[in-house]
Amino acid sequence: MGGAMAILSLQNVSKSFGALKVTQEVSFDLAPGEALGIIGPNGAGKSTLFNLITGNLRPDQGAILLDGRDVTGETPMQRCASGIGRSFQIPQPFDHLSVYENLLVAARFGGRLTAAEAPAHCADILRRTGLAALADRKAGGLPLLNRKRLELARAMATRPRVILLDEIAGGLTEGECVELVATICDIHAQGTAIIWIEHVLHALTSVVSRLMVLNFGRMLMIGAPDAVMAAPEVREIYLGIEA
Amino acid sequence: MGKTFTPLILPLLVLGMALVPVIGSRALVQDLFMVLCLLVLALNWNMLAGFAGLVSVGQQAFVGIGAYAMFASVILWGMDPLAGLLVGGLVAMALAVPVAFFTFRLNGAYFAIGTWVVADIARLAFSQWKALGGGTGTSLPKGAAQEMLGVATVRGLIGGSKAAAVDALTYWLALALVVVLLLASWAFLRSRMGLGLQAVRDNALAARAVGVDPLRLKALVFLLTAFGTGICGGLLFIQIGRISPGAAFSLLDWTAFVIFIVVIGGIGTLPGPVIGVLVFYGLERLLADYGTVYLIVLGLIGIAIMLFARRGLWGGFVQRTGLDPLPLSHAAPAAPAPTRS
Amino acid sequence: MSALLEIRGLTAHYGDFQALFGVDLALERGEVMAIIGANGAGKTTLMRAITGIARVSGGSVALAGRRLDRLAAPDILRAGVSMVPEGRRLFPSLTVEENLLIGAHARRGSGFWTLARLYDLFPILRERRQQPATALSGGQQQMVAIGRALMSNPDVLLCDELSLGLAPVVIREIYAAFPTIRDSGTAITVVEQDIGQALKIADHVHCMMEGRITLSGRPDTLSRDAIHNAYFGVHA
Amino acid sequence: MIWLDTLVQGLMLGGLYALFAAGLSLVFGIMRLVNLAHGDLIVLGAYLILGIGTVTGLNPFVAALLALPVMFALGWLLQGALLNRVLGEDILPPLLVTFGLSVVVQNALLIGFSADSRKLPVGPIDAQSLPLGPVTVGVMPLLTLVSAVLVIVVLNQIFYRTALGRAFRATSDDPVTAQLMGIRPRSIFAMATGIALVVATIAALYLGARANFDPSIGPARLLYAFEAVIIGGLGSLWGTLAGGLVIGVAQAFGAALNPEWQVLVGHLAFVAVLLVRPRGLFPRAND
Repeated sequence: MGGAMAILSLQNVSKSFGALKVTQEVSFDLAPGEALGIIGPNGAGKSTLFNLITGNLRPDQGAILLDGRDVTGETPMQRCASGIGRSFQIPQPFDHLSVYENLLVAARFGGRLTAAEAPAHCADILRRTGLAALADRKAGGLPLLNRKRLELARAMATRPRVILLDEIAGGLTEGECVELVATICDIHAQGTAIIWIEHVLHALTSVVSRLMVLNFGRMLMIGAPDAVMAAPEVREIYLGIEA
Repeated sequence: MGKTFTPLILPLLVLGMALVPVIGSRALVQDLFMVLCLLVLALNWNMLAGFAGLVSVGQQAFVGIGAYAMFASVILWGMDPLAGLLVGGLVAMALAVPVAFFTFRLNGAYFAIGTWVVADIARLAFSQWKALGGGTGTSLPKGAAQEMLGVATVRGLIGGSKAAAVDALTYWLALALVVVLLLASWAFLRSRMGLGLQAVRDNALAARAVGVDPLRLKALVFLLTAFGTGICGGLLFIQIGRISPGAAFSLLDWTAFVIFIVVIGGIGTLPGPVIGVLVFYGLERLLADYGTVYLIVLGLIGIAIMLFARRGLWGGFVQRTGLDPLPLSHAAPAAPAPTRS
Repeated sequence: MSALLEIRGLTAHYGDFQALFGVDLALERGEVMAIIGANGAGKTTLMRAITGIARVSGGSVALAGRRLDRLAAPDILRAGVSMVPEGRRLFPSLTVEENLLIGAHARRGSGFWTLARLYDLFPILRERRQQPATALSGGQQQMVAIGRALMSNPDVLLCDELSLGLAPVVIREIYAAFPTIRDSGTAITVVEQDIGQALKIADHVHCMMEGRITLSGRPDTLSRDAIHNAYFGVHA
Repeated sequence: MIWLDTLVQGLMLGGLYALFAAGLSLVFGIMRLVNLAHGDLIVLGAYLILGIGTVTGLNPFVAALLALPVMFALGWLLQGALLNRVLGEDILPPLLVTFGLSVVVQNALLIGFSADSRKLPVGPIDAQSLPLGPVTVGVMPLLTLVSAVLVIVVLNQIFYRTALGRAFRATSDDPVTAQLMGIRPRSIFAMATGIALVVATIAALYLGARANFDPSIGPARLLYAFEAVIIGGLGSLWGTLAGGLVIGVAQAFGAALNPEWQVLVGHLAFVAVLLVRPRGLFPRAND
């Protein structure tokens, strides 16, 4: 557990809202540069797990380690500065700031870049995420695909070592999805570790090397995507189709 | 177009304003001094409510504290009133620390009530300061303002009586305060902190996720505006010459008017307070003979703005014309030549 | 003869984002219809558009020939369409019984459903009726949400994601109430991610993807592969 | 014995503050609206009672009965025509609109009735007092406290025992889902503000009968009322009563120490309570 190799490590993390156990004794290690996918039915506690990792929620028990350091008591701001970036399931842009400024905030605060370093860093991300042409547009007016790209780009601008993607492909068309997956592959190729919650399975499985299934807040399975998807209990719980 | 226009017209405007004590009447100087001070308060309140989301109705606390600290510096500690100004600003900022500690516990609208209670506590507490006249207040010692640093120089410059020179000096100080505050606000809002503040205003959840600490930024703005408001309070009461708890901690004069000025001009915009103070001054002149009617009109305008033009006059103008001569935005760096195949 | 609930060319937007693209559906009297699809397929938006919570940007919704799509949510409820919203959305300040009673706020005439009949349908709620609604288990809360929606005696009951976060045994218990509801004269539309459950209870099944209906038919005529493809948009 | 007397006087005063605060508490509990004009509306109510009494020659208690429906209608209209338009995520518009309203009402009263202070002529009852165990209490102050308790009891009954109260609570919990029940939030809000002004009228009766009033006294009374609401716990009516009593007792003890300290000690009690219990004495579980 929490071996020296792991960049992020969850140890027996549990969380309840009243009587509802939304996360139950979840443990896993994420290796540097690894891409892990999370699936599970709605209400399985996937987004709660992200909120626990980012510090928006405090676990009732268990520990969260970043590079072997216990960050369980740290605020979202501190964890961001330590290298955890996230995208939100429902895009949360800074509406009245331009696309570029959205990234600039992230680079200056979470990314801890100086006024001199930040512009080039942001420009590079804008180019990689296909947002360069929209750099000076107000973020509030963007259509969905570009909002999703902005979520991704802004998370990247904080210079994370682990990036959490929450249903970033949801609601996109097939073509848009392919474009976004290419960008995520690019981020992965640069050595950033990824944890990705997604319902669009074919997008997910084209990037991740391990898949975790959550159900009722419990980790049902974790392993190679093919093996996990072939497991009968996963087919039953996830699709409701008795195999 | 706007970008070349603005840097040119502003210095001209300031220069014109600076000449008022030389060519204008004393009454006009005193009038405009009050207008400039209200603008200083408005710029501070706008920063607080419009940019940091801290809707305070207790800023009169810092006006009064600044004024009382200035009086104490002069009367009790024998300092020059100008030095007293600085003391006033510093004391206001120092007292803002416990005030923030208390009021930041209250959320949203109840923050407003909390600041109001604090201001009333300050008023009542300063009423107990017998050395400064207690509940009835006191005056600056005869000659304190006229012997103030710089008065002799001003007199040499523009002639006239000592009292006129005091008016001119306080007027210039107020004008300088306005200019400094405008530039400082602009620089602050374009800085890292300002960018973070605007991010928090748009979406606090996302701001935290990219490493911005909303509480820290808000506390910083609260302290800085307490400093600005405290200095302005000191300056106001050098000119007025007499202090009492009722006058120094007046909700109507130092907060209510200021709120209307900012709302009418455009809350959360830099030029908004300037536009607002012009409208306010115009209305005041127009309705000078009908004191209460004037206040009713002001209240109705405030309500109408919130119902029909929430961004105020300046915000509405920017929205309608697309022109923004004082942009706060950061332009993206020029993109390198596209390399996509 | 037109259907009870008839939806034609329905479109809906969130800002610039189009969530529904010309949806056509018809629900007959006494029928149970299921709409299945993955997250983000537009199922919940469809429910919200029908009930007036989300604004409709094009097309029409009609109940027994009467147009609903320009009405406000409280008026659509009065017209006879009631919803069990996603996540139940019980009122935490109200007890179980009060949650049921609030459903009768705009009760239409004297219909079949009364407190007594609801307690017969879900006996556990009678025992728990004085407790705060949030003190109940997820399944019991779902029963309250269904009961609350029935108390207005609607012609059409829309159920959004009933099985969300519930254990299979609880889901079966809840769906066991459906025949009674149907026999009371209320037509039902369920939105489900639980395909197996949907196939079991529905007379008609529609599959949604990316804001469109991609597959329709009776459960016995649809193959598992066809559903799988419609659900994920890939060829397995 | 002097301390017991002070305590009793404080409780009586607290009753008045609880009356000022009850309407605010109701409105905040249902729609999260902070009404900065509430104090001035109470003063308006006092002038209305005075006006009705002067024109008809009726006793203020009867005149207040006639004023109740007028004030209800005013509240209903105010909410429906004005305040409903500014409710929302942004707290600034309702704050500024009610602030503007406060200035308008105050100065309109000033034009209509001048700055002279008035008092409601309640007759001989004003000077009467009752021996109550070891202390003697004025009839009017006692009546104020009893009325405050009654108002809170009645509001609680409405809130927890009637269909309207159920709709109040449901709308407060979740306005969107409430619409799915056929509830129209805007008319619910209008009803709530109407009731709040009915309570304000009762407060106005005691305000005007116990001491002099003039158009400018609204904001200061409002401040005590807000303190009562906040330290009571937002949205809790019994908490508001408790909050009013705490402020009243603190002010009475302050005044007993030094007449200049009355208000100051009340404020300090407010600060002290919040430092110890940031969410007030009786916070709601789900907020």
